[in-house]
Amino acid sequence: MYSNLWLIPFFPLVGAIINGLMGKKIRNEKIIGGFGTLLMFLSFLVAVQNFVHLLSDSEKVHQLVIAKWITVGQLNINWEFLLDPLSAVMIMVVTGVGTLIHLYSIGYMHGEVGFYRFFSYMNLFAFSMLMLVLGGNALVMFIGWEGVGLCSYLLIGYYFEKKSAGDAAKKAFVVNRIGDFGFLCGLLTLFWSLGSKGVWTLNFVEIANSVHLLEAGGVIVTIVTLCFFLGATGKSAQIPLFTWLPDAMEGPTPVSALIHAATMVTAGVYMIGRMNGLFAMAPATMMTIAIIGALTAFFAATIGLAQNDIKRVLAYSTVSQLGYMFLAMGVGAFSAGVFHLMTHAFFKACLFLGSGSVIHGMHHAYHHAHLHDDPQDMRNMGGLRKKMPITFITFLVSTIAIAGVPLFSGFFSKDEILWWAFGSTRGHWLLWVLGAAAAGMTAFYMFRLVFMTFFGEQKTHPKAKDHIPESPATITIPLIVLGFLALVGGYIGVPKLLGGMNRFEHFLAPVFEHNQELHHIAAHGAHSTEWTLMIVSVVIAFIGIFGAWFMYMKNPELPARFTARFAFAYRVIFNKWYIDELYDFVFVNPCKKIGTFLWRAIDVWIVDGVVNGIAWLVKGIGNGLRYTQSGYLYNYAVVMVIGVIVIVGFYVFD
Amino acid sequence: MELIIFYLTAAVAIVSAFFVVKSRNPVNSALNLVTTFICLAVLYVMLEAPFMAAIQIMVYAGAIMVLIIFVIMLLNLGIATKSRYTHALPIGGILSVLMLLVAGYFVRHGEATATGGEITSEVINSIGHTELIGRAMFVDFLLPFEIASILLLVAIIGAVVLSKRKV
Amino acid sequence: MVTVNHYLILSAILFAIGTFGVLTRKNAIVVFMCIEVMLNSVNLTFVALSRHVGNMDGQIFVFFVMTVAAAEAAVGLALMIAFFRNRESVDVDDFRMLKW
Amino acid sequence: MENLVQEAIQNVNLQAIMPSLVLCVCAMVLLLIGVFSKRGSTSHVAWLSIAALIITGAVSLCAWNNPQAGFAGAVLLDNFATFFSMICLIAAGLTILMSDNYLKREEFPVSEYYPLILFTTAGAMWMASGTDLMTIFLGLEVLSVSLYILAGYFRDQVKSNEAGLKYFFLGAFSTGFLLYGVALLYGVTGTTKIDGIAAYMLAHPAQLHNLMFIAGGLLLLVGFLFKVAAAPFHMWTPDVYQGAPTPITAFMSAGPKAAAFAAFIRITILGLDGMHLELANLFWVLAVLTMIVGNFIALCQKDLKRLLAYSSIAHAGYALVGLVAWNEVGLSAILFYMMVYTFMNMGAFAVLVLVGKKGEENLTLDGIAGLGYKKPVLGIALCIFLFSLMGLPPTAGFTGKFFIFAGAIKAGYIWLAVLGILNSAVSLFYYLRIMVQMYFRDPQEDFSWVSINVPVAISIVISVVGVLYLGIIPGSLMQLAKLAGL
Amino acid sequence: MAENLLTIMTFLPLVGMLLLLLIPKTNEGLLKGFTLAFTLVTFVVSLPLAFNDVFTTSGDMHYRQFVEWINVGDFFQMNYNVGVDGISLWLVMLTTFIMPIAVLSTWNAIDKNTKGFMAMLLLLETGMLGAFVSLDLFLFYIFWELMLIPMYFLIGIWGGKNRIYAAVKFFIYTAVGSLLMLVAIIFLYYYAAQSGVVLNGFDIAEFYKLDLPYNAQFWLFLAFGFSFAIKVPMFPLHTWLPDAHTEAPTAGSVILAAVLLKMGTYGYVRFAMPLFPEALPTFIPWLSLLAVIGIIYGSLVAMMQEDVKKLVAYSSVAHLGFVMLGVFALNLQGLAGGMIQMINHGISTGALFLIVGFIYERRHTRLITEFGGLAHKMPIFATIFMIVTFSSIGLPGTNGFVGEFLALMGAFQGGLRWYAVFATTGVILAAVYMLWMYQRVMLGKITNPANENLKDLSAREIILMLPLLLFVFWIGLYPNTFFDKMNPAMEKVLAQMGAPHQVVEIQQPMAPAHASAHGEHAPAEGHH
Repeated sequence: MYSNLWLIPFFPLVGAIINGLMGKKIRNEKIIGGFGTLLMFLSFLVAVQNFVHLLSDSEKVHQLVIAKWITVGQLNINWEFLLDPLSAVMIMVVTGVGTLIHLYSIGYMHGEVGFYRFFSYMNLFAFSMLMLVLGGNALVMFIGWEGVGLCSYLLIGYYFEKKSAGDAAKKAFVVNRIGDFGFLCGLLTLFWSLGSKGVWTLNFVEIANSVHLLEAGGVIVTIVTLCFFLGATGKSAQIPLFTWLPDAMEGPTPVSALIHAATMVTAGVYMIGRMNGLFAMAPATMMTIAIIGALTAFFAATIGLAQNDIKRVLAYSTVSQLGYMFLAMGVGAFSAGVFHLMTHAFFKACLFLGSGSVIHGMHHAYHHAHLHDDPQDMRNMGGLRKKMPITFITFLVSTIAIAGVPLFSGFFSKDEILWWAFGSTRGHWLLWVLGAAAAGMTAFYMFRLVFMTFFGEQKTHPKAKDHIPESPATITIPLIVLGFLALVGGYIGVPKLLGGMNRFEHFLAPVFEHNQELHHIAAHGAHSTEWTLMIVSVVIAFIGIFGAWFMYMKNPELPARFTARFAFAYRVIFNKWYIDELYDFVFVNPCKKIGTFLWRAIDVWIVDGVVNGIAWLVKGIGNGLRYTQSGYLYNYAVVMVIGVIVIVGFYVFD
Repeated sequence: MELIIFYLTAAVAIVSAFFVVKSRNPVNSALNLVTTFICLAVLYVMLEAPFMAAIQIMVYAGAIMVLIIFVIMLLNLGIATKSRYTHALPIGGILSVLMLLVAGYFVRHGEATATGGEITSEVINSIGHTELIGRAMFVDFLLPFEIASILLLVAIIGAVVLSKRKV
Repeated sequence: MVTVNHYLILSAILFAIGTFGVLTRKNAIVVFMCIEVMLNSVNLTFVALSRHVGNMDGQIFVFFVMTVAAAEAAVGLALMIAFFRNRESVDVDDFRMLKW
Repeated sequence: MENLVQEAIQNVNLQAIMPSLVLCVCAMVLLLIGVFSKRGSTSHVAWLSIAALIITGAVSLCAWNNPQAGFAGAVLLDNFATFFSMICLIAAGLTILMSDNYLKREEFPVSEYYPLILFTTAGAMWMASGTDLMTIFLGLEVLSVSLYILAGYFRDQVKSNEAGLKYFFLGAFSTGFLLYGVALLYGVTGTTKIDGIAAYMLAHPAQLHNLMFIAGGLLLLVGFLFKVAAAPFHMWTPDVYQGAPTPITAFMSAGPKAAAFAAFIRITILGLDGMHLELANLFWVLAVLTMIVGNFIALCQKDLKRLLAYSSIAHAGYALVGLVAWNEVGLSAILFYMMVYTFMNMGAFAVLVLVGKKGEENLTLDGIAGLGYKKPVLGIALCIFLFSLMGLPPTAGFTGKFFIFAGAIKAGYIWLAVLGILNSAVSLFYYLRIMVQMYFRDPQEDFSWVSINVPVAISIVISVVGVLYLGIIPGSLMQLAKLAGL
Repeated sequence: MAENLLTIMTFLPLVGMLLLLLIPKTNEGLLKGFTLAFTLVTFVVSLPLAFNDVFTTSGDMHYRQFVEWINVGDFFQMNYNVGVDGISLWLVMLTTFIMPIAVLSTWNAIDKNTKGFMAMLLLLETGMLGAFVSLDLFLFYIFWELMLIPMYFLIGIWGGKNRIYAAVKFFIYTAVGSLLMLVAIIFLYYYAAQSGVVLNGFDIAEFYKLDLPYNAQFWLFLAFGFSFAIKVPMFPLHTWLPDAHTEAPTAGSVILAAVLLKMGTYGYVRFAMPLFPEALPTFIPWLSLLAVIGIIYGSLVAMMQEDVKKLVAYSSVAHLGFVMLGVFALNLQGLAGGMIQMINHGISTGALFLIVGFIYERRHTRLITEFGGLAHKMPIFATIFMIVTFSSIGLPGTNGFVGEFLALMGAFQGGLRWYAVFATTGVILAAVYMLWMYQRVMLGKITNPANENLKDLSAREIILMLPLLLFVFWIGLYPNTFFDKMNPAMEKVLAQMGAPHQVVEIQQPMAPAHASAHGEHAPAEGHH
């Protein structure tokens, strides 16, 4: 009955192939875009059908084997899918948000040279992402895992004539590869370690059923989980591998929305959720995850404070939000993490698309005025709320959501995470502090963004300022839908405290239940604490908002003074803590140097040197011997006589 | 008595042989060589091999030496004007001395063990050296003898082909 | 009493002298003569040993050595003449077109 | 007196010398023909001598598997002798084939040339079949003297004179040592017959330590080491090979060398078996030395004839390896290798004969640049020969080397095999250089003077066929070599 | 089974070469067409092998043909003894498959002496096929050396500027190794003969049965291993490869990469390791170390190359490092990974060399700096190049991944865990150098005016790339086609190597907690 599961990834794949091969011939944007979107929508329908079915179904875990893939000895890997609440949620998000963004792209990418290329890639991405979330075993997941990496490479490098785009794409892929390296190591170690216990498998269900064979908290488990986590950090842009995500904004905005906000970057979180059984057994790893998450959330937020590029701000906020999710995972709040994943998908997608619409408008204006200012620089915006009202409204809603203002989706998820960070057996008040601080800063920079973009007087170049239109329907409709979701999306997971029954958590329970007892809230029913924390976080959020208002609305000259005052700190965060420079210095350049050295010194100089040296030596000896052949008769005779004397003498005198 | 003769002849042979090497004028060398040959002939006689002695004189002192001197004259090689020795003089000396040592050593410490063949002085005196030679030559060593003839034929051809003025 | 070793030593000496000549003299003809000396020393050995052993083989060998000597003399001298015609010399130093 | 004649007559066994007899008779007849035919025309003599060789070949094959002894143990015509005789005959045949036009080109068409080659071959056959040192010695002398003449045959070319003279002097010199050795052996054993010597040593094992015996044996071998051009008695080889007329060089490198090896093997294996260990070690050293000298010096040669001269030294080294093994595999290997070497080396020289101008100043590495393009067929042929000389499959050179090293390894001389192998690796360098010149460089000249004439073509074809046949299906000849082993 | 199928297949190209010699030099079209036809026919002749299911069930040698060849009684004897099993099968197929492509690729590339070139290609094919099918060490050696000659001429005559050096270097390197192997072969033979085993010529099957003392195995493995290591090539014996590859004409590079290098790895699998199992424990750590060094070293050096072809050449070093690592893992996964990776490398790197050839034919340079922004002018080319690049990087779904993954998996299970970890970094580096190269060649703006009017791929060029791309995905998505036929043979050879017995039956999962979790196991054979 779930046997049509394979259709979900299949549709986008078809779209990718057909658009990829035919697109150039078709050339008609309506058809291409429409086709791509349609296929996404189809797979969304299938997803919905399966999802609904799952809701009513008592049995929550379903596998579907399509075909054998690799069969070698103990290794037997199938093309198989796994549908359970977790993947169900994911496919909903991916297909749903995906469809919207495809729709959006039709308008946004209008008139681009490689329009068909774009949609082909987008479909391909959807396919990979769905393989990732539906994959029934680690290897199928890995296909998706690398597939999305590939697609992000392709899409970031979409404007490949721009060097920066090419670099960003390469960086994204390579950094992801570093993560994949971890993933692969983890995978292999897991396979071997389980195998040595008699279970040769990579199937998630079987893994979940047999993790108990491994020693809880043992070295193996820790190593395996750490490796996987390294993979996660790569994919989900956590410390230390987060540097690629901001650069990834080189790609078209829909890409940023879909890949670098809603779906792909959350793959890490999903993967940890998928293997929660394993992770649950490795406290050390859990702690690491939590700490990394919290730190990422915090640092990314600080960087976000100082960026002027509208998309970069969002990028860092994404990193920061992902930090939250990992924090959640780390403290065992798996469902909370996934919950935030979902809500974040909504509001962050909306934010990106909104920014996209803004950029679209700005670009249009500049184009109209034949100017070449940067359409993404917030310092050139301002007062756009009148020009593009829909964009403004939806954008505002999402901002409020992300800022964690009560009754908006972001509030529920984020608050639950913070509460777990504080109260869980694995939690710690420090984690909460970091998280809360990040939340405050988020509120600050998000509203800074809003104020700088939509409020105040318009700082756009006079020639262009009057030509900024509201975006077309294809763009606004998705905005509205997502804005709406950002508003209400939280209500499926209202915590008990607020009289909700947290349906979301119950829904996901089958996936997490048998690890949940490992992590439960220590202070059971300590409602007072929970209340206080909630209030405090809300207050912090409002402080952030107020700060933003105070600095960017009340007296706009303040930021300049501020930066002048704390010039150093500002420079540091403005330059993202010089992380890129650091990596270049520590890894990239040395690698190049070593490479050159190995080539010039070892290969050419030593190895070839030895080889040619031998040849040269032989020739030298030959040349030396050659001159014994002097041509003088008597020399020859002499040599002969010497020979005779030596030979005869040797045997006669011994 | 016998010993004295031996030593005398030996001395002369060695000295003349040495002068073959030493003397400046090829002709002198040739004449010294003749002397050596004659000394050897004497020794053959002492070894009860008169026939050998005879052909030693004829073939060597006669034929070969005449040929050599003839050639010397033909090419009228005078007294060597510049050094008559090659650069190998010192090493040549050393080597020949070494060789002498080696040879001397194995002659002293080895011994010619095969003895007691049927050809004793008596036999020789009774039958006569020449006949003995003849027997051996034509009964046991017929083939080598024939080959020798071929060899001489070849030599003749060679001499003709190589030195006849007009072919 | 003259033993076979006397003869052997003598021939060894002659052999050495001959070799010395071959190694040291420039004039090709002299060199050839020195080779003759060597051959003669060998002949002496043969005859002496033949008497010592007591069969005729050694002396027969001497015959053939003489034949060979004669043949070589003819050929060798012919070669020298041919060379002399081209180079007006029979110094072994001049046999030096071919080297290395 | 009467009984002596009887005795003499019953010693005679003409079958034992029939091949050489036929050959000599033919040679003399040809001599007369040459004398009475007008000067400058030699082709008919050439073809007749080919015929003579074929007849001789047929005759000597009659002796296969029916050994003929005779002349009071002076000669034994067994398979061993026959095999080597065949090698010499083939060598002589190929030589004559490549000679005719050559003589004309070098403007010295004198027909005595061919009888001399025949006599040389006869001498070689006596060396191969002789069981008495006297026979072997005289055979050797016939061979050498004729070769002195042939080497210096172009009396108007100084190069040729010099080659002849050098060969003559050093040859005579080494003869001195050889004779001295014979004399000493005679002194110790009282005989010059190989089996006699062996028998005596078997009867008096103590004499194995008799210095005179040891010295005699070694001096005797020196004579042969000289002939096979083993270091340090190789010095004459390059000069003589370079100076002598090219066909003669080819001939010397194959036929006489084979004959020398024949006598060498007979004497060492049969006569001096008592000194087995000492000699094996000696040959071990000499083999390595020879290979090194040959290959290493060949690396820096420009003149092709000289280069091939050094390579032939190296190959003598490989053959010696077979002798070191001192087992039947090794010995048969030498037989096989000599046959193989005859084909590949003669072939290579045949190509050179074609490519050379008068005086052969152009036979240098640079001289044949681009030959492969201008004369593709010759190029391919030369390549085949070179690959064979390198010892690469599927050519005879490979099977030959394999056979040789098989012998050595079977006898446990693994390091010798390794050294040999490394040496042939070195040899790759200079053989490849020739090919580099032929194919990888652009032609400097058009090689218009190269006219492929029938006899040489035949010799090349025969060589190619031989090389490939013995390379791909060597079994039959290997069998024969096995049977021909002592 | 067709008794002499292999013989026909092996010598068909040789026949072709001989016939080729009859065709006049001037008629280039005919020459090319003729060669192409012969290679294609050879491919067709070899097809029955691929479709024969006997390989799925038995790991023995099939299509055996045995003819007594050289018999010198107690001296030695060799036989013409050929056959294929699951291991050599795919290498044979790869060879026959790649040859027509190689021929097609040279259509316009060869300017001088086409006849010779084609002849050499055909001769080469015979050599390669023979080496893969021969079961007699001596026969193998003959073919092994036979490959040397044509490749030497291919590089030396039709190569680039520095061709002579490269050709001679290639020749000497390989010859030295193989000569030592020759000594080892002979020694092995007589050693066996003396130990009283009844040998059947140099039949490896008989040699497998030997139980040599450790010492002998040690030295023999050293000799064999050395010569194969040169061919693979393993660090530090690899330096001939970049030169040879860079100088060789496209077809030469393709064949060199696709097949000749496999000779080395194949040699390990078929000869060195099964013949001398007791020596393995001693050598494997060191060889694996070299393999890993090769992976990292090759990648790092490749990263810094300015010449595209050199870069690809060095990437080969890295790829073959994976192969060797997998093989040395001594278990089924590892070996399977190694084997499939051989084929992958043949396909991907072969394709890469073709690609380099394409741009070289157009611009007559291979310097990366000369290019840039080609994607604008040559979109099809860009796409194909992209796919091949990712298959070479080992992206899941392409062939490269299957190979690397299995090799690493094998190494992880074997004693080579730590080697494997380091080897895995190669996955990262591969991405770095390949993508960097791709970016510098294809992406960005067109800076060099010479690239302004480049033509996109011609039909011929596309056609000859398509089969390769097909296999890139086939192996990536359904490698079982190949594993099914490989497995039995691999088990056999592993047993011979003395590897612990391999669990072959598929592991049933543990008793499921979710009873009906497997209810849906019904394999819905969908679109695959």
